Amino acid sequence: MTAETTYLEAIRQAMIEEMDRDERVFLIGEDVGTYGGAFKTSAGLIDRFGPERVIDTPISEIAIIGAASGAALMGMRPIAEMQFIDFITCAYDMLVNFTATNRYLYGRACPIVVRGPAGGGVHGGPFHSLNPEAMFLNRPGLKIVYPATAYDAKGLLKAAVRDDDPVLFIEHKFLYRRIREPLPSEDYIVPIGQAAVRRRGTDLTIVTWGAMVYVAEEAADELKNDGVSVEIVDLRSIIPFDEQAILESVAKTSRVIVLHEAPLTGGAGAEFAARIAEKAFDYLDAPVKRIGALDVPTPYSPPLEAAALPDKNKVIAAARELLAF
Amino acid sequence: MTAETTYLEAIRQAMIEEMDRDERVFLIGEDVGTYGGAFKTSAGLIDRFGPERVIDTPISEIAIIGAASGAALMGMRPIAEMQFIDFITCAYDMLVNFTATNRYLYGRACPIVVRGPAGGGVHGGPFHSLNPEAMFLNRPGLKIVYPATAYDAKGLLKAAVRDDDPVLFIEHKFLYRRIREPLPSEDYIVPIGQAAVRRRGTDLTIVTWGAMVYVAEEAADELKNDGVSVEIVDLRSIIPFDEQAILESVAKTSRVIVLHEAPLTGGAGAEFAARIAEKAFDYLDAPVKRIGALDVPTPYSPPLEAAALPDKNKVIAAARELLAF
Amino acid sequence: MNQLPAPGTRLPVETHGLTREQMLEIAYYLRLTRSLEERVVALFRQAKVIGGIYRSLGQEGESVAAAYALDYARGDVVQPLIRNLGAILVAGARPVDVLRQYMAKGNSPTRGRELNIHFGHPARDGFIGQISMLGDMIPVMAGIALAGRMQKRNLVALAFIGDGGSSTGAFYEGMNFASVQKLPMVVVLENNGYAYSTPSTKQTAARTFADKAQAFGCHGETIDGNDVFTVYGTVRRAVDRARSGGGVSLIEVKTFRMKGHAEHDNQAYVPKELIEEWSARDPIVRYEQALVEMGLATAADFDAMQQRIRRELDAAVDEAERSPMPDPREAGLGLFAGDGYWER
Amino acid sequence: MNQLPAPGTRLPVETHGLTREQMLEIAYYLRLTRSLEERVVALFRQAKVIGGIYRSLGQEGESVAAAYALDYARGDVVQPLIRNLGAILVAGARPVDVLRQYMAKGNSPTRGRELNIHFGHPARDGFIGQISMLGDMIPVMAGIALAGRMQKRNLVALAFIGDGGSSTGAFYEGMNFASVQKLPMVVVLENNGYAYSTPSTKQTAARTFADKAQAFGCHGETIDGNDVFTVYGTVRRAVDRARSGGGVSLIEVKTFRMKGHAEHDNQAYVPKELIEEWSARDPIVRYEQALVEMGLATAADFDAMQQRIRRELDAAVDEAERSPMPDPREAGLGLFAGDGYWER
Ligand SMILES: Cc1ncc(C[n+]2csc(CCOP(=O)(O)OP(=O)(O)O)c2C)c(N)n1
Ligand SMILES: Cc1ncc(C[n+]2csc(CCOP(=O)(O)OP(=O)(O)O)c2C)c(N)n1
Ligand SMILES: [Mg+2]
Ligand SMILES: [Mg+2]
Repeated sequence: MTAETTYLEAIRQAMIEEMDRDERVFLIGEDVGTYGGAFKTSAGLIDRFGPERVIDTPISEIAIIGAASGAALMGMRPIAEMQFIDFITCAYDMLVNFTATNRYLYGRACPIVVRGPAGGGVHGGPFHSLNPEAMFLNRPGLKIVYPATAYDAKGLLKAAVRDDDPVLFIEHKFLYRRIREPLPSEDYIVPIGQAAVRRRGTDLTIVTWGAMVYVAEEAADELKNDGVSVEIVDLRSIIPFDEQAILESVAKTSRVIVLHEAPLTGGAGAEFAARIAEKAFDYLDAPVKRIGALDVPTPYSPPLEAAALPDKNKVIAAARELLAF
Repeated sequence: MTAETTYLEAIRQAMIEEMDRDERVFLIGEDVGTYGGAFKTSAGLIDRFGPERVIDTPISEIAIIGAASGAALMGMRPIAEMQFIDFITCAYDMLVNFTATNRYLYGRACPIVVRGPAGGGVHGGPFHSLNPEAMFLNRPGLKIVYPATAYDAKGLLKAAVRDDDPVLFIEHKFLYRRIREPLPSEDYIVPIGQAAVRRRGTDLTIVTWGAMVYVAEEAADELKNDGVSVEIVDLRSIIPFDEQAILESVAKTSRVIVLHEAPLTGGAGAEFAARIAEKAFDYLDAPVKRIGALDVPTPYSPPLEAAALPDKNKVIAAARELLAF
Repeated sequence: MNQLPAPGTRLPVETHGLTREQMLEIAYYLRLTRSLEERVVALFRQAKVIGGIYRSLGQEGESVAAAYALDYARGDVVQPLIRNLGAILVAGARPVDVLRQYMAKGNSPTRGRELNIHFGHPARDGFIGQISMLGDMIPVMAGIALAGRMQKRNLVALAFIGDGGSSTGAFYEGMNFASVQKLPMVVVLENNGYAYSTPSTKQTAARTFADKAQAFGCHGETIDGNDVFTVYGTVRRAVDRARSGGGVSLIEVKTFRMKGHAEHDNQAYVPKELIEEWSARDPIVRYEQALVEMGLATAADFDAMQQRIRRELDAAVDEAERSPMPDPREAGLGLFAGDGYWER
Repeated sequence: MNQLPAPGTRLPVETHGLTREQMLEIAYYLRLTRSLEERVVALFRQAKVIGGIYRSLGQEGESVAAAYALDYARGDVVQPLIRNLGAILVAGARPVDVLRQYMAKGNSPTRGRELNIHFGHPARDGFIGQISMLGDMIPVMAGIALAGRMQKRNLVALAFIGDGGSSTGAFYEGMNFASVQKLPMVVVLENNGYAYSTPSTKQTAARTFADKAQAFGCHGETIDGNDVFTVYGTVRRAVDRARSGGGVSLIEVKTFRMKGHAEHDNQAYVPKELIEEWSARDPIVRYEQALVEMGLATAADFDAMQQRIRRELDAAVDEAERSPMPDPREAGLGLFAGDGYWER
């Protein structure tokens, strides 16, 4: 095991190790080179790998995603950074129409990783707090992962780089320097598509991912005091997602909350809730409850942001409602 | 009542009447002027209103949506056409980040209508068959309507033009010249946010919209022969949607299929299914069943496209499954 | 590219028809901008500002001078970037509102929903703040100019864009559309040497940023952005041209970002010599010197001006600090018309 | 802008080092392109083509000549638009595959999933078809050029873009990035007068489309797109420049779309005179005349060539018609690696 490693450092290590392992891997984005990235996620990479493999670009998200995709078709393994994941909206067309369709339409592999900081809770305001997963859910061809721990951040990023299809790797900026854990010193990956049960329980399942795993944990701790045993399923992968892990948990607990940080309506939670409601119909003792942010752009001022985003209390309230059902 | 009017002509009339009524209304897009639009939806408008109010643009979707939005802030009422709705992806950033956030963030009204041909079934291939509604569901601030009839097309477009917020008006190109009906000769609108019950029934509800209304009708006709009474709820508005109409129907039938043309996973149907499963839990005698396209870009070749999109038989099979539950 | 004057060079001053009163007003806005920013920094250090701060130090000249070339009474509209605090002050923004924005207060113009100088209504305020996605405001400003023309208001839209922001597709589409339509629009491209850590040379291989005008068939020129008179005169000519149907102008102002991208950035990547070189070209110092040399103002006048600004800002800070934070129960309101939130 | 020759003008022919064999090969591809397209039209009229058809009539010259300037053995890659059938034939696409694509057959290169000439793999085929979103291929081609450089393959990427497509943000970002990176890339901008119904004058106010090069700091020039030799020579020089580290070129070829946007469009919006004027400049007629005048070929040679093409296309049409439609049970396969669909 290595020393305590932050979520951010885990991402940095994954990039370094993958670039060491495979010379087809390179990093491209705004300020990723000389500056080492707006969050210093790629600090030191340009010194190690040179400006040919750590490419500072103009402010041109379409060009970043397009060029990464073109290079991937030629056999490279690009990692494209969005300075904030919000800016992937500027290259939305390229990513959903070009990158994501290469295999299905043309039989071409286009293995790029798009990564960048997402999520709220840091008063970044409406354009630096996005949880982007749902925007891509209905446009097939892109894998989507959203790690909640340093271990998963490293393992999923390595898996994403090695994956033969394009992967959107979503990093929660709130977690960057707030969580840390010792990581294995040997090479490992976390397979895309596998959930992790963070906590075993019998009364209620919370299906969640990203920073909301910690909100679920807080809620579970408090519910434990009431004698409620909560199971937390951290999806980790949004596409493909681990339907089996979800259904197994629900079969056991019969009550489920789907929790995410993005706005409620049209969030990825709708997909999971709909699946559970259909496939676990016979197991459910209460309706599937969804918790998401208010249906608004993430407001900037702390009291508004706090009110807009899900928190422990909303989860506890929903849990009590379900348990009383 | 006027003569039999096609869905396409209904849209054209709505634009003409709104431009007659309100000089703040104008049309902007590619080939909408001299040519009258790729589908001739705006035929004759430039002669009637001049090139100042029917603006042919360069191939620049970002500029079209951006300029329309800027004009709207100044009190105008722009209608922005996408030659195919697929190309709204090119202006995704502008629409979700700028246009849609004006009111919530800044208290500014930005009343634009974005409209264009959507949907499959015409062998248009992966980039001319999109059903875009789900892409916008998790980015608050945009209203979304998707008419299934000529009456609704005209009435909803007029409502959209008069609405004080931005509206994405989705037209199904398969319906353009295939359906027609006499329309009222007097001015009317169809209020945004209200569903229409297309067929009353007691055994099963199909919640759907757009061209899928006709697939639902076909299935319902056939199921009738088996003595099954199907209720069809045409949502018409996706955001805001008529939750009450859905729940009322489900309360009556206790069995529900949510049917849409877009791919299943992450489709707008997930939202409706999740709501029903939560709010109508006690009424449901069977799981909420969703039907959507296969999770792939719409393939071009007729046998593949037919296999990918929902059809009558898939609906009938799902209905039988639910009824046997 | 126009040659920049060597530091210390004396140029004959062309005052572009500005009256003494106007010149002093410009001086006031220059100092107001710098002083207000210093207040924001102070509040930031006291942890009273939420989020980052993005300095315009060394760029106040072009911000103020360009915005001063508009006629707000006629309906002209200016669109600032994050560093164009000076521009919105000229357009009429109140320091207290700027401070409330930075402090995320409930009675800030965006009621705590958006950051810093991202606020304003083009038709009501004469300015409109950007959204964060760089480049997006160029098409929007084209639309504002278009509406002005349709409404026969004969207004001019003035947009700022950075050397970095000019690499976006949105910038290009907006400029191209505006030029085809010959819209009354002026775009000031602030070449301040860097976009975050990225030097202009990595932003584009174009000879100058003004050369981008060739792609649009609009007017283009490069000027010294730290010379207030030159900026005012050049933008004013462009505004007049725009107003009289002459179409779009792209004006590259050469200036320098004297601080890091944001407060946390020590700009280690910027060569020391560059900073020293540009320090000697401070636009406010230069401008005030020119006024003194022309006999239009004395050091005492500027002192008095600074006193006035200090008093104004004391009051503004006080008012901003006393302003309430937003009510969390309102977080879900005002997305669409009809709930009355914005009418309250 | 370069002056186009008046119809009928005799110019001294510069053959840019092409051998007689090569010149005849070009002649072959020109006729093959036109003839194959005529077959597609015939099949379309028999309702055997699914979807629209987009003619390159009158533009075959630039398509073929530009693509002929590449070295496919070295790994060069060409990216056609919908009207650059000639380019992919030069790169090695087989007529039967083109026909299968148009007929949506199950054994077409995209197995019926995508339309017309939207196919090809850059590393395997030397060409890559576009997606429909105009402009998007420019950044993609920049990435292909970038990969080539990283892999030390010394290849050149040749992209086509339309006068209409050049108004997209994607075009701009890709060109700018490629120019900053000095990538080995050549872009042929086909100014064929119209984008659908929109004349080039409404597309941009730039003096010429080649002027857009100034925004990128890359090489730019405007040439007669209906003169095969000029196109070949100019693109060849650009390719050589790109290969030897000279960076990006933007070459505007002036040509004309002799048919409507697609088969259903009678292009009523195009002045008759324009069509007549350009008819007299048919690139194939001009090229063949030049060969005859230089004594490199006779009418009989072209007749024989046409016979050969007819036989080849008879066989190709036959094979395409006999090809099966896709199996609907496979519609859900091959989205991600791992299900073996594309390995079958
Ligand atoms: C489309 C987009 N991509 C990336 C960013 C992140 N970002 C914010 S400011 C900035 C640098 C801007 O540089 P420039 O335009 O030169 O303005 P300056 O900061 O120098 O005033 C970047 C990359 C953004 N805001 N928008
Ligand atoms: C981004 C985008 N917007 C709109 C369209 C619809 N469209 C298809 S072809 C075309 C005209 C293209 O004109 P040009 O680029 O000049 O090529 P040409 O047809 O003249 O060869 C348009 C508007 C598109 N394909 N992509
Ligand atoms: Mg800058
Ligand atoms: Mg064209």
